[in-house]
Amino acid sequence: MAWLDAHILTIILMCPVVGLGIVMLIHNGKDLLIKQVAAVSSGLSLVLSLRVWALFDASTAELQMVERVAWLPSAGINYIVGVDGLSLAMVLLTGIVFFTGVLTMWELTNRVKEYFAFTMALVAGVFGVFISQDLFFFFLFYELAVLPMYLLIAIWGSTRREFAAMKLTLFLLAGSALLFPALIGLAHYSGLNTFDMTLLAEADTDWGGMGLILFGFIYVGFGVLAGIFPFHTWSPIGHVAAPTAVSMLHAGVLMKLGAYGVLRIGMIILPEAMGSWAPVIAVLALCNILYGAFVALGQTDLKYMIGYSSVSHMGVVMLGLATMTHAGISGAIFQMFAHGIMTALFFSCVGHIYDRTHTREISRLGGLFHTMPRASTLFIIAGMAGIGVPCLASFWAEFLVFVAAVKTWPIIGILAICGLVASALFVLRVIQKTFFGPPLEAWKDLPDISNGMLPARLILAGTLLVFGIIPGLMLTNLDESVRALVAVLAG
Amino acid sequence: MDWGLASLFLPELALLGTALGLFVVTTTVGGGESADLRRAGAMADRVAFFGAVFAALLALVPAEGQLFFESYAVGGFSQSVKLLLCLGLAGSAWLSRGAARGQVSVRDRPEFHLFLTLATFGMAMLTSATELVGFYVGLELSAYCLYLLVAMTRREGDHAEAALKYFIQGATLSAVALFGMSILYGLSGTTSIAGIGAAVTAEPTTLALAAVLLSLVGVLFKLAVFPFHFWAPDVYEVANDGAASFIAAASKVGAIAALLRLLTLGLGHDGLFWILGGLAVASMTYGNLAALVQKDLKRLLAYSGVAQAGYLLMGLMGRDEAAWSAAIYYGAAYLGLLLLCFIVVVEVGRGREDARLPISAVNGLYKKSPMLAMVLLVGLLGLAGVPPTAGFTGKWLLFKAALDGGAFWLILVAGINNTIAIYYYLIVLKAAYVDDVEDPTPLQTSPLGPKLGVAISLAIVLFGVFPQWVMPRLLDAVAAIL
Amino acid sequence: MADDLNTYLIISCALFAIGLFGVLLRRNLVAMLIGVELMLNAVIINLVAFAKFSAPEPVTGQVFALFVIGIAAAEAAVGLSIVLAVHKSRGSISVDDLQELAG
Amino acid sequence: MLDLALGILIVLTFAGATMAVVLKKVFHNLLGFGLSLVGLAGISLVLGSEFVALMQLLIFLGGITVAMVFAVMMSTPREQSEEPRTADRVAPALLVGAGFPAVMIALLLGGSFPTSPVTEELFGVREIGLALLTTFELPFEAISLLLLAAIIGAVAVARRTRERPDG
Amino acid sequence: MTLNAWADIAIGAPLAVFFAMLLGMRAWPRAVVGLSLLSALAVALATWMMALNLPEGGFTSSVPWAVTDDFSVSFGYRLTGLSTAMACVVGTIHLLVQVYSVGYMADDPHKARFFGTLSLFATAMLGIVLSADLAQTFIAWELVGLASYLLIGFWNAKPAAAQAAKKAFIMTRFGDLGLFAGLALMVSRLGDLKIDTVLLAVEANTWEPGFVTAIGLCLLCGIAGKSAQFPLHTWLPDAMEGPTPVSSLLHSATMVAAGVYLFALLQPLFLASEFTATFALGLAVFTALLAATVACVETDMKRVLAWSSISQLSFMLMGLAAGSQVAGFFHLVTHAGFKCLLFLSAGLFIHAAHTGDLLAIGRKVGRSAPVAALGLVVGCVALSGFPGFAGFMSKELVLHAVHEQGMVFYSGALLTSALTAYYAFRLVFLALFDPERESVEAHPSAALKWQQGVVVILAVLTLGIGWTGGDLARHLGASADEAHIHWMSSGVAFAMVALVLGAGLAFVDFGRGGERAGSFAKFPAMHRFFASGWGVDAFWRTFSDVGIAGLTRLALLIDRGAIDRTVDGTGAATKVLGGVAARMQNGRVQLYLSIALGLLATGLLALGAM
Repeated sequence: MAWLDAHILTIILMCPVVGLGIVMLIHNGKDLLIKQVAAVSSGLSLVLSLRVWALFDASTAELQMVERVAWLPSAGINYIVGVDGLSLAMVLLTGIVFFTGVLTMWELTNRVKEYFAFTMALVAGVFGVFISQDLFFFFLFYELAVLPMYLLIAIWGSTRREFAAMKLTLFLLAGSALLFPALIGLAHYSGLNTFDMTLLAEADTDWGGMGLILFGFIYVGFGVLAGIFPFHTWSPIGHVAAPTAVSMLHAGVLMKLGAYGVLRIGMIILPEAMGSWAPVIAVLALCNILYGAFVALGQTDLKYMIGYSSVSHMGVVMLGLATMTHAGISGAIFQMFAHGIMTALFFSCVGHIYDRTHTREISRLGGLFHTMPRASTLFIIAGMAGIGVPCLASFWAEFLVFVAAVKTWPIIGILAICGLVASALFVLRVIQKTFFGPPLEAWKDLPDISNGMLPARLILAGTLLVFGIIPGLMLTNLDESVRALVAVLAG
Repeated sequence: MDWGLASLFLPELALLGTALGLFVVTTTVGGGESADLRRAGAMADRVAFFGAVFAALLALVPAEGQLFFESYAVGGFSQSVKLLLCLGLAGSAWLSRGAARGQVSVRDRPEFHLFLTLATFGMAMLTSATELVGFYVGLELSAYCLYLLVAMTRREGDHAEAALKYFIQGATLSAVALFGMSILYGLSGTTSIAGIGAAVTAEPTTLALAAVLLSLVGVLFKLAVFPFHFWAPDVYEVANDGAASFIAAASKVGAIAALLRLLTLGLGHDGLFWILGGLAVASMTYGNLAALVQKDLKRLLAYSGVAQAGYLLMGLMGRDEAAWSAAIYYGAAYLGLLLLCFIVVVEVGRGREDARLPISAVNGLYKKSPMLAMVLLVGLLGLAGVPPTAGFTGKWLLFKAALDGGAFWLILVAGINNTIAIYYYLIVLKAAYVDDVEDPTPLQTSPLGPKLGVAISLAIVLFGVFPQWVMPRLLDAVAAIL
Repeated sequence: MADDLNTYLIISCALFAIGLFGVLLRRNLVAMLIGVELMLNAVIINLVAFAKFSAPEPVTGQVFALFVIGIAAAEAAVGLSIVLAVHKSRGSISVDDLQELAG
Repeated sequence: MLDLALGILIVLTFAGATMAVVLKKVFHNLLGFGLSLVGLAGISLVLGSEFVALMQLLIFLGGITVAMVFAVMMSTPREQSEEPRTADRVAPALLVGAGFPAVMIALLLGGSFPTSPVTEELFGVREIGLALLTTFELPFEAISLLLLAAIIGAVAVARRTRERPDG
Repeated sequence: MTLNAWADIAIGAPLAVFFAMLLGMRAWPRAVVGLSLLSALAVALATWMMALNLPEGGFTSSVPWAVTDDFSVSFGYRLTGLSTAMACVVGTIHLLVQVYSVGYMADDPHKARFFGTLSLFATAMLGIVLSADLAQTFIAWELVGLASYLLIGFWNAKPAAAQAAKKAFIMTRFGDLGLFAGLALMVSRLGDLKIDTVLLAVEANTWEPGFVTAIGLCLLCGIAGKSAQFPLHTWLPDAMEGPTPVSSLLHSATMVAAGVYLFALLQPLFLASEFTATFALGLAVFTALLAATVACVETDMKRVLAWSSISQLSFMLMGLAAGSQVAGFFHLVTHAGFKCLLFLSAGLFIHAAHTGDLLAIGRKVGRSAPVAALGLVVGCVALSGFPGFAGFMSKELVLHAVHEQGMVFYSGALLTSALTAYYAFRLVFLALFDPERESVEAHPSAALKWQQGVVVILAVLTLGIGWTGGDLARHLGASADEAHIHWMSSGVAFAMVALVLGAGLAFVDFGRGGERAGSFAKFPAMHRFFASGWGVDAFWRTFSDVGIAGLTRLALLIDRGAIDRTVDGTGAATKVLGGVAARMQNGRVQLYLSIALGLLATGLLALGAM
């Protein structure tokens, strides 16, 4: 047991990789066996991420469960894995979304083997990013997480899938084109010639002008994936085209990769540059919130609406990071977790609706509350979380971020609060149009979510409720690490 | 039994032995009946393949020392490059067995393999030659063998045109390179590379640097760097698959070794390296942009090769052991990746008359042969520099070295280029995985083909994730020649 | 004039220029080959001149020149055979007919 | 007296070279090429390397030019003369053909070469032989491989021209 | 049982019922109804126990909920006179409405969902009332908004109900913006939002006046949203689409009173800045007048009562803004009583006549439903401020307080109370004394007894409440005479004149011989203006059509037009560049060589220059 605890992070990383290996070996025809292997590997990774949550000691800010292997010392690369307050929630989020994603796709019949193989690769990439503390492995897993998206969307997607897949992949990799020189630049201009993040952070080197440029590259590079304002147009198209579980993984976890990257690399290693970039980040985040909400209001397709709502909610995350205060950053990380779960729930419900009605046009849907009470209630719970209704996790996140924002930038804070109304507008409009109102003839006798498919969604809704009612669960773990980060930022 | 000096020369001896064997087979072919022609062809295939494998094994034998009155240095660097060359030769020989897709007439098969082996010997020679004349003769030996290989494609039509263009450009640029080398000889009075290097660094006049740049032209031509790359697209597209795979993979590794050997001349001078940086950016951008609109798979691989040469050249801006070892690592990765792509090209193009292979030929590969589709996936993603393949690690190490040479903005250009490159790699991948095909009859591939492909791709992924198995050895191998 | 290195340098560069001009101008492939041969001769002149004037032991220059001659011979052989192959496949040995491969 | 001889040889070489390049008929080009080879051999003699001069005459004039004559004869007579040269061909050829060597001349004349005492006896065939078999032993072997490859290649490439292969 | 335990029961019991319903108890509606009634009883009992044995200095206990360095939120209870009194009101009314709903909802298939959401509302409302931390108040405030959204939209098959629910939620959300902004501004000065710390900071008045006014106005915006004050009041009349028990519980007695309660709770903060106090008073008077005029011309029974609630809520705010906490709060209590009575009896009428229209009710039902008629009469009499009844007692105190604030406000208040009397009696005459009433045999069903019983109890309560002013004042910690009516003062006289005027006019219009068209009909322009709610609703509709839809179109234009086109444009441009590069390979080998050597020559020159 002790060995397991010492290497728990690598084992979590290996779950999807081993799963991938086994799935590759299984013959093409046996769909059920493949799905079971996928379920076991994702379930295991969820259980282990819960174990990491339990083992986590909230009283220290340093990395925990650290594993360090000198990989290629001549080039300054070593395999360092560890988790601290900032990334703990993300590991759990990935575990949950991965497990529920696999369950949601249980009825897949078309090319099952390749589907689960690519999903496993994607999730291995995501797990890798959240636990790795070395720039080389961070970037390696970051790119590994991006590339399977292309095939997942191009093969199993829906509307304009090839175009959407290509646009999405090129956009994200354009972001990584900026990251490549920035990460290498960090190692080079710090004079330490090592990619170990903790060393780079503690060395408090005087970056001078280069620091600003490097931070700019990191912010834009990761920001593209986090959907910051001018670079967000790929995410709605990507979500609409992607199959259900892929959009769950994508919006739920992948977009957090971007924000986490800015947090872990941008803010910790380049605090002064963050200081001068913060106003820009805040203004763009504000655009995200309001602009995303208003565009979502104008959408006619359910998934487009959720896509743009993710853009709006990611704005809240970036605003929280930009405030550089304890409440702000804790709120941002809480929002990353809460939004991930919420979007996953949103997409799984929409996926169910799409599978039954084969349309996502809001105008053609109506009165589903009576034909599919379960799917509607779950969608409404997700919608309410989106609006920031209390006793659901997103409320605390937005509450902390907005309070902190008003404290640091009163004008931006007050404008951001208007986001509350904007998000209420577009969510309620959709709920009223698709679920309330008289039940339509066309959707009279559609089956609701079966008992088999319900647990996946209940886990998501349950997590929203648990973290909504007891925010302390999240905030105590974050406390020390964020305090250390704020001290570094204060310089 | 002390092998003495001969122990240093083992791989080359093995290659010469294979060449001799093949030569004997060519003599027996005299008669006209097709039955023994076919038998001779098969014999030639086997001799060539096993000779190459034997040479590769011998290259593993550690050898350290000087030969031929200090004009031939054998060490870690040369042996690792020879290992790669022999593996490349084995791969290409295996790919062109049964005269891949019947593009080389049965009668010419022994000669075909003879030229492959002699070309490899030429490149092995230039890797170890510490002396300009030996270097140049080795370069020309491999060049001429390649011209002949391209000219031997059986199909009537464009192959002769491609061969001639290849020859004319090669001949002219080698004359220019010779001109540069003669000036170097004039300046330093000796033909040994170390001597010339000392003379050039003693008084780095413009003439000396110009001479170095000129003498590099021959190698840049072989590496297909921007202004000297015009031959590549035509030759890849039209040459028979065996020759094309050799030119694309093994000859590029030989070119890298030659470049590393010659660049030691101008190490100290920023001007020379800024010009090479300029060439690197030009070939990256040109290669990637031109590849965007390609419809033929081999022509696309040619342009991608031009771009990869650009990345490599930029990596060498670092001018230290890290850059040189990263270059070799990247060359090895590139060799493996190209062999993967060409395995797919050969297997998919089996029934086709014309040497060309449009991208649509790969449609629906996921249905016709899942294993080949996976091989293509790893090959293309490796070329695109996507983890966990060695392509990614190689690019990372190369660009890290380039940054130590102060080329931050160049790396940004390379990054953007890499994103442009992803587009056309994904187009081919889309053809293989997404586009449907009318006759989903499974592809009847050769028994060993896909399995060899899977083995190589496994190796590429493992070397990508665990570079430390090979990098330390490369580092101290390179320290010897720097 | 005879014992001044520069004259020989000028000769070799001039010869190189004529050879290069020949390669770039002529449509007939054999004429292009002649151009290449002239460029190689220019290099030989260079080598021999350096052997005489500036090299400590001139033998390396001469040997280098010999090797260049050898390579020029091989080049001519390979070049002519490819020219014949082109003639066989295209029916003409003019460069203008060799423009199919493009794009 | 040596200058006079060199002057004649230079005139001979450049006359031949211009004939080899400018004239339209290939046979005239070959003739010009032969003339320039003779001139060049003379220049090598003036520079003291008799063996190189001999080899030039033997291999270039005897071997290469004769081979080219055969090649020209085998290609159809129609190829004898060429179409008129249009400006768009001459211009780039002239620009690069003259430009590149001009740069070279400028660099060469600008540069300074070391000088070493002229020693007669070092030019003998004995030293060349000794060097060929010691320091340049591997290139010597390799050049033979190159020539072997060229010959076999020529046969392999050209053989197909005579009869249809069956394979 | 300690106070803390009672408070836990008050909040925990209904929450448990809600979760039980949510997690699948829908299959057994009768069980959920039973559980819900039981919890309602427990809550009522708990509130009364808390009120009765409240220690002298009040009782506060809280546990940390979410802690960060800059600001932390705690969950807990702060039992004071005000909060326990309000809790009792909520508890009792909640119990009565639940009992009434058993009958009302007897044959509705989704009964379980109704009772579950009603319990959720109870938890949220008590959350506001008992909270010790303004952050917890804000959280409960939003939950109340959610409950009202779900309850208004209970019959979500009806498009009108769904639209009304959405409108209610969004309009209250606009208000919540202000509330949140106010709280956020306060947090930037204080570490946490505990009510005691806030009140202490206000007393110490360390903040600069501008800041206090800003906070006051922001909080006022929130109160306007929740308690339906001008301009955020148009959602309340539409909220009548919901079931009648909801209208009576939420939209008259408790939920809309939350804003007034918050004003009472933080009264020192509002009064600290002169500008905020007068602004609040002015706003209240204006809204009261507006609502009263609209009520006079409204034809639907429930909408009349809705506009009347708005008007009465303004009266409460007037009292509080004028400085007297007792007056405002006492009016809240009495209003809760008689307005709930009116709504429940309206429910009976509507159930019998199957329509909400006043004239139709008058014709079809009229006096044939005795209990409903009784309830209506008692309620209207109390509403109109007939001396001795509940309405008069509390309104008198309010008028007395407003009197000291200046004639303008006082005259406005008097005019409004006259109009109140007018529409109250108009309601009675139209509903009960309709000449062409066809006698329709009312067939009382078994369930009706539940409803009639509740109406009777409420009627008795309304009669009694009027006299409890004194001990309420003592409970609030103010002196008894604050609630004393100066019978002989000029204020009472003016009030009596207003009452007689209003009632008389109503009798003339709708009484024995009147043409039943109402005197306002004589001025058609004014009638139309009042009927449209002074055009406020039209303003909001244009705001959303032009403003929000316009912004959406602009955002879409930017998104699709500007950003997307540039992105796709760069993609296409690279492909074109690719074409150019590929065409450079045009097949002419001499060109290739010229390019190569030309570039090489330039390289050499560059090397020379370097």
